[in-house]
Amino acid sequence: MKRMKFAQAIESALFQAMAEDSNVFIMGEDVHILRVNLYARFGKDRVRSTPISESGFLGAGVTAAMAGLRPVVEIMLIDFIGVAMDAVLNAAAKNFFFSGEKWNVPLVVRASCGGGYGDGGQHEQSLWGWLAHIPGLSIVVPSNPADAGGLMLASIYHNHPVIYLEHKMLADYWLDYLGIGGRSNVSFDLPPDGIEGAVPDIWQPIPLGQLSVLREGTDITIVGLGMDVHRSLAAASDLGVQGISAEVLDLRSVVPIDTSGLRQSVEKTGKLLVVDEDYKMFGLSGEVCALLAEQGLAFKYGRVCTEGTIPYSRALEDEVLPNKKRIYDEAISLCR
Amino acid sequence: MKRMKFAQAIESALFQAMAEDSNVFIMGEDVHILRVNLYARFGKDRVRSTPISESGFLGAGVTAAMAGLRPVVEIMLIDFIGVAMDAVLNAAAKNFFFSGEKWNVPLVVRASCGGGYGDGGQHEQSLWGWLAHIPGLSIVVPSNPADAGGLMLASIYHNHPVIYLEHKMLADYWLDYLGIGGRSNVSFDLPPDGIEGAVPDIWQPIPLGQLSVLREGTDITIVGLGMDVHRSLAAASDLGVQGISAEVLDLRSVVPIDTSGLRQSVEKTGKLLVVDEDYKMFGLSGEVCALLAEQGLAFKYGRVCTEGTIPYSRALEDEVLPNKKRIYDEAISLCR
Amino acid sequence: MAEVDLWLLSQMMLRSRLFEDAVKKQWEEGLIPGEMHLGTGEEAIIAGVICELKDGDAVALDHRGTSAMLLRGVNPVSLLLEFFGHPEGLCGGLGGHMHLFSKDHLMASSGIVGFSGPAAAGFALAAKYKNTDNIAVAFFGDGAMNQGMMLESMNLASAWDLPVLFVCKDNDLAISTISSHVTGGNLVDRAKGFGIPGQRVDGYDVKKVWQVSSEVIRRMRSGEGPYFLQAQCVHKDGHFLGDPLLRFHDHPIKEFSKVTGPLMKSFVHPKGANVVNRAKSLSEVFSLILDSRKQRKTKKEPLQMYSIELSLEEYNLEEINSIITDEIQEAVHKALEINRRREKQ
Amino acid sequence: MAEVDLWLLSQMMLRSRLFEDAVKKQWEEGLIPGEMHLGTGEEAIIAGVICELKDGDAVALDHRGTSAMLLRGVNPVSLLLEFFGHPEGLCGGLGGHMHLFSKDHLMASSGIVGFSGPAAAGFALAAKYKNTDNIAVAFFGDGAMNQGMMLESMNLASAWDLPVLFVCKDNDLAISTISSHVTGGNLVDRAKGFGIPGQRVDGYDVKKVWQVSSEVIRRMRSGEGPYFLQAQCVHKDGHFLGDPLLRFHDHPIKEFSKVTGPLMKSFVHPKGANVVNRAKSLSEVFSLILDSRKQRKTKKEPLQMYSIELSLEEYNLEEINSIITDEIQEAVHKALEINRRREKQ
Ligand SMILES: Cc1ncc(C[n+]2csc(CCOP(=O)(O)OP(=O)(O)O)c2C)c(N)n1
Ligand SMILES: Cc1ncc(C[n+]2csc(CCOP(=O)(O)OP(=O)(O)O)c2C)c(N)n1
Ligand SMILES: [Mg+2]
Ligand SMILES: [Mg+2]
Repeated sequence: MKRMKFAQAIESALFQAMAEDSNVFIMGEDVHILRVNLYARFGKDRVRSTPISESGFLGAGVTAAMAGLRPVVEIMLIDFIGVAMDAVLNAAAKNFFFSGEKWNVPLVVRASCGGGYGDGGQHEQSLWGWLAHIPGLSIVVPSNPADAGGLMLASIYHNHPVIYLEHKMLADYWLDYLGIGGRSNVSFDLPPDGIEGAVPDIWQPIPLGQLSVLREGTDITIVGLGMDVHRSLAAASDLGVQGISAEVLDLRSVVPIDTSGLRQSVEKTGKLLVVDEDYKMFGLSGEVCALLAEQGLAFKYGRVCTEGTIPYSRALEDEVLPNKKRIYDEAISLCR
Repeated sequence: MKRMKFAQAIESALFQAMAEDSNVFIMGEDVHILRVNLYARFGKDRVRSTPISESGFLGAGVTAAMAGLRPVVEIMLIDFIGVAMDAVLNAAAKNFFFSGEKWNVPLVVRASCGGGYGDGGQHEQSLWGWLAHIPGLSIVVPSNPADAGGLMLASIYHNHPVIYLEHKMLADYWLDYLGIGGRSNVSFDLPPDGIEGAVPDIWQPIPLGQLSVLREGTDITIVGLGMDVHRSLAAASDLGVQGISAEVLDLRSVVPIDTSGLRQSVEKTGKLLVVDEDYKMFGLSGEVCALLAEQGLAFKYGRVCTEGTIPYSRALEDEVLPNKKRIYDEAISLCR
Repeated sequence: MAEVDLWLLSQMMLRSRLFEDAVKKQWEEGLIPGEMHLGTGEEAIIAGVICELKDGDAVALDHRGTSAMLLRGVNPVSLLLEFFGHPEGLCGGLGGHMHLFSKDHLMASSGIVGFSGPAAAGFALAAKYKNTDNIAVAFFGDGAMNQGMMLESMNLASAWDLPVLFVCKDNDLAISTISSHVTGGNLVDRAKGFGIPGQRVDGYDVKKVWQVSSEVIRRMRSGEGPYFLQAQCVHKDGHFLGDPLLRFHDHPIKEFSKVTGPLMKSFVHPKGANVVNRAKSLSEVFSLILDSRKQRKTKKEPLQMYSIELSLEEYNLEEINSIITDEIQEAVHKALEINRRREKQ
Repeated sequence: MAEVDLWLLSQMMLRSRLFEDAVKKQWEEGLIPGEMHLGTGEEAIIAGVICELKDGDAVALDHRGTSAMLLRGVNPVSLLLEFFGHPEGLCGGLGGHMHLFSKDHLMASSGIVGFSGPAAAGFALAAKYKNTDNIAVAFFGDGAMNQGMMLESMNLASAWDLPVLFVCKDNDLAISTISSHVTGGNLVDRAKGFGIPGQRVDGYDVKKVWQVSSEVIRRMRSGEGPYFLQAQCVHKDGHFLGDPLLRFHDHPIKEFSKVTGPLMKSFVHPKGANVVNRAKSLSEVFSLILDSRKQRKTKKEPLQMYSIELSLEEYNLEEINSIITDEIQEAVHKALEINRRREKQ
């Protein structure tokens, strides 16, 4: 066991996969700099920098995957997926089905996501629950280095398209590029276990669709992924002080979603609080409720999500994104 | 009161709005033919045919609206919105907010939606719950001629972006173009009250966000929009034979969503069945459940939605889309 | 340089035409649901290009892919069964005629206009990545030349020297929109603006299409980048079967009477544009309808162009025609047979 | 033809530079969150174009819009307050520096590369619809020329004869990607491929930019369609403040030591590409870093180009400079003052 930073773990898993399988390659804007270590090692055919033509190169990624490669296509920020959405919605997600379930599309779309550093509404979206609506995609959102590496490996070797999102508050280089810019007078409150942690010596794929229990509890189930689990853990420890025992679940993937893991916890606690940095309505937070409700489970339900377009102002942003206080308050009100 | 076909009602409301306000204009592919009557009356500056450049002309529609016009931009099938998604996600939905809530975007995006006629997975999607996830948009889906006209008028005069979806099984010309092609040996089972009905002599806007109760009942609430309400009504009448009194609600708009109308009905019946031709997961069906659950309401919940990518085969398609039998069965199982 | 094999090309065109005519018949019988976009009229383009492909080459298609699928070797029975939505169809009845896929042939379709550009670029990228001399072809229409992803893919192919043959089948029509009215500049220049050499070619003339294709494909196999071909054609069966524009010609009284009432009411309505503008609109619509007929009546018929030349040669043209006719008929019978069995169940 | 007003243009450029320098200072102080893309180095392009605009003209911007906003007349205090995220900022603190909007000036931004094309097309369409002689300007970078919606908007503007001036501020760099390495053909030809006339112009030379702009804008006002301007420039402050490439020059030891460890480990790792390929990759990265410095050290300085000419004239250059300096300083003080008040609360 060694320790790694979050982004370092992703890179290390990519290292391993690219060394193992020559069909794995990376394509995206500025990857000669963003992935400079991989670039130095594997050269420019396997770490291919692109023009700002997301619908072109993501579309090309779909058929490159169908032709036997395993592309990891980078969309710098998931907010930019709008320009390439057709390739996701109508090609990546559907081609396996259209082919009579005969032709795989082993494509990974890697993008950064999330906010909390002041870039505003077009650069800090999460969108995982939105993408999850499209049948045919898997959506992965790790919350710590060990998961980040293991899930990346699993995504690469998955035979169907996976959207892999790395949160910008967890990946040091993103936060440095976009939020800090090398300044020493700008700092953020970051979750120590999210930004760095123990990782295995050799990466093993972590199967998609298995949640992990980050904290056991009996009174209320708090579930989320990415940065939200850290916000939830912080709230849970405050709740503990009040004598409320909160269980915190990390979904790790939005699709496939671990319904039985969720059910197990909510059956115990009888209360479900979904924390979701993606937009509140018509997304993950509602789906989790429905998945359990349609199984006939009765439980109290609440959610803390991103409320509308994300404001640029740091103060407003911190209110609109899920935060410890909102999670705590909502949990208290559910436990009353 | 006169009677009109579904699409005729939309056209008639557009007639009225275009005559009332010279800032209203239409832009989209083939509108000189698709809207030939409006084209003949208002000429080509107000009924403007475009190249197949959805991201270009929908993006242009956003700023044309900001410059004081009221564009009705047509995306032929909502499935094609993928290529123009950035204009929806990052411009139309956000510009009012970004401007400090000072600059309106009175844009209507009109598109056909829905399936049941055999075009397959890239041409029969509904996507309303998907689009609804994006804060800043309204989503309208009428189920009959009177609503179609009144909601179109309201959409045009709304000061923020509205996505207006007309179901292809309700709009005769779409079904003829895409499903029938002038053949006399191809026919469909169409809801008489959906495809034709009484309409007012002069159109009045129908406020967005008000559901309508299509059938009163006490045992179970069935809710949907577009074609789904007709499927639900058919199931409700069969349920009636079994002594189950189903209330059928037509949401009419996905956003704004009439939570209090929903609540009123579910408080009475204690059972909620969402029927949704859009994809099941992470969409409308989950959100309706969550909206009521987060208010502390306890109810039994089920849903009948589109299960995965829509197959081309007519037989498979009819199974995958919501249908009377699946609605009936699910209602029976909820009422047991 | 290789010699043109007019016999082969003519056979290919004929197979395509006869097969699509058979598809049309089944569609008219009501056995095929949804839209059906035939390639009747563009056979010379498809045959002239496809003829030069070899194992490992890839083809990306749009909504009008039947002909290319057939000529590249996809089994006609499995195509027909797919159109019927039968589980034994090419795509198990899941795809349908706008979403035809054959992994064995590296052929992929999309019903979204413009996607064949990025799709071909991806196939070509894979070929290059694997150091093969394979190429990829993108077939698409004039309308697709205004779709952003198509343009992006041209830039990609150019910047990365990808072996993509961009084939624009130019009927100057996108459904009912005359493409040249909504397209700035000309298409060969447009390709050049992305650094892609290209040319116009007479898309009715299979020999010419073949000549250009074989030459540029040969060069691509030895490492050259993309090429752009703009080949004129018509679609004899209109945009899709049952094309409303063409219906006016087939059933003029019925179709015109459906529209003239509302149209005339609009035209004379007191509120609206001025009369000159209205008259302009109306006359445009009517001339569009009238012109649409030209598609059918065109004298340029790719299948006839070399018939005299061929009839002078030693082979028996009629015999070959009848062999192909039989083959297609047999495929139709077989597909119908299999389909009937399911319906009985 | 109008005479160039070098005084006016120089003042505009100076205002822009001084304002952006002030913004930079506040960013360095940590008062401005997120990214900050300055236009230092491209003032001649912005000033030369903006100077010709009149009431009712519209401007569409990308992520680098501060300079255009200021020069078009947006209040510098409200800009600064917006950057601080203050409720009294231009957009109430909701938009931020990549999402600047001013309804009064018909100016709209997007942080999505390429959107200024469709945005300008829509503004121009509205101007045409209303029968005014107004025009719309799209400002964007070389990188945006590969984004589909930009290309689509060029076709739209061309096919519909919209009065759009497409201004490509070409620094041949998109973040850290050399645009000419990923762009096929040349950009003026690309515009021509859409039927849009255009030219390259020296973007350091405000007089030349103004001359072309004033001429083509005049023609557009009298009904001509779009025009394409490719104007070279550098970004003196890099892609954004704190640009990692430039940081290597500012703090070479700190920054290089951060990367060299992992980089060298990768380079010598047994599995991977062959050594020649690896060396190529490494040398490219290093030369990119080295070249990035040129942005700062370039001798071409738009603000200096006409200083001699101006100093010969009757006005007092220094006096005017100090007036502008004072104005900017006052704006900064005021904004800081207002901001401080909020923080106290
Ligand atoms: C992105 C997108 N927009 C619109 C459509 C609807 N549509 C289908 S075919 C077509 C016309 C295509 O014209 P062209 O590319 O010239 O091909 P042709 O049909 O003439 O062969 C259109 C607009 C679509 N399928 N995809
Ligand atoms: C669609 C999209 N892709 C990627 C980005 C990330 N991005 C922001 S600026 C930029 C480079 C833009 O280059 P250019 O257009 O030349 O403008 P410059 O920054 O040089 O002024 C990129 C890739 C984005 N904002 N939008
Ligand atoms: Mg065409
Ligand atoms: Mg640039």
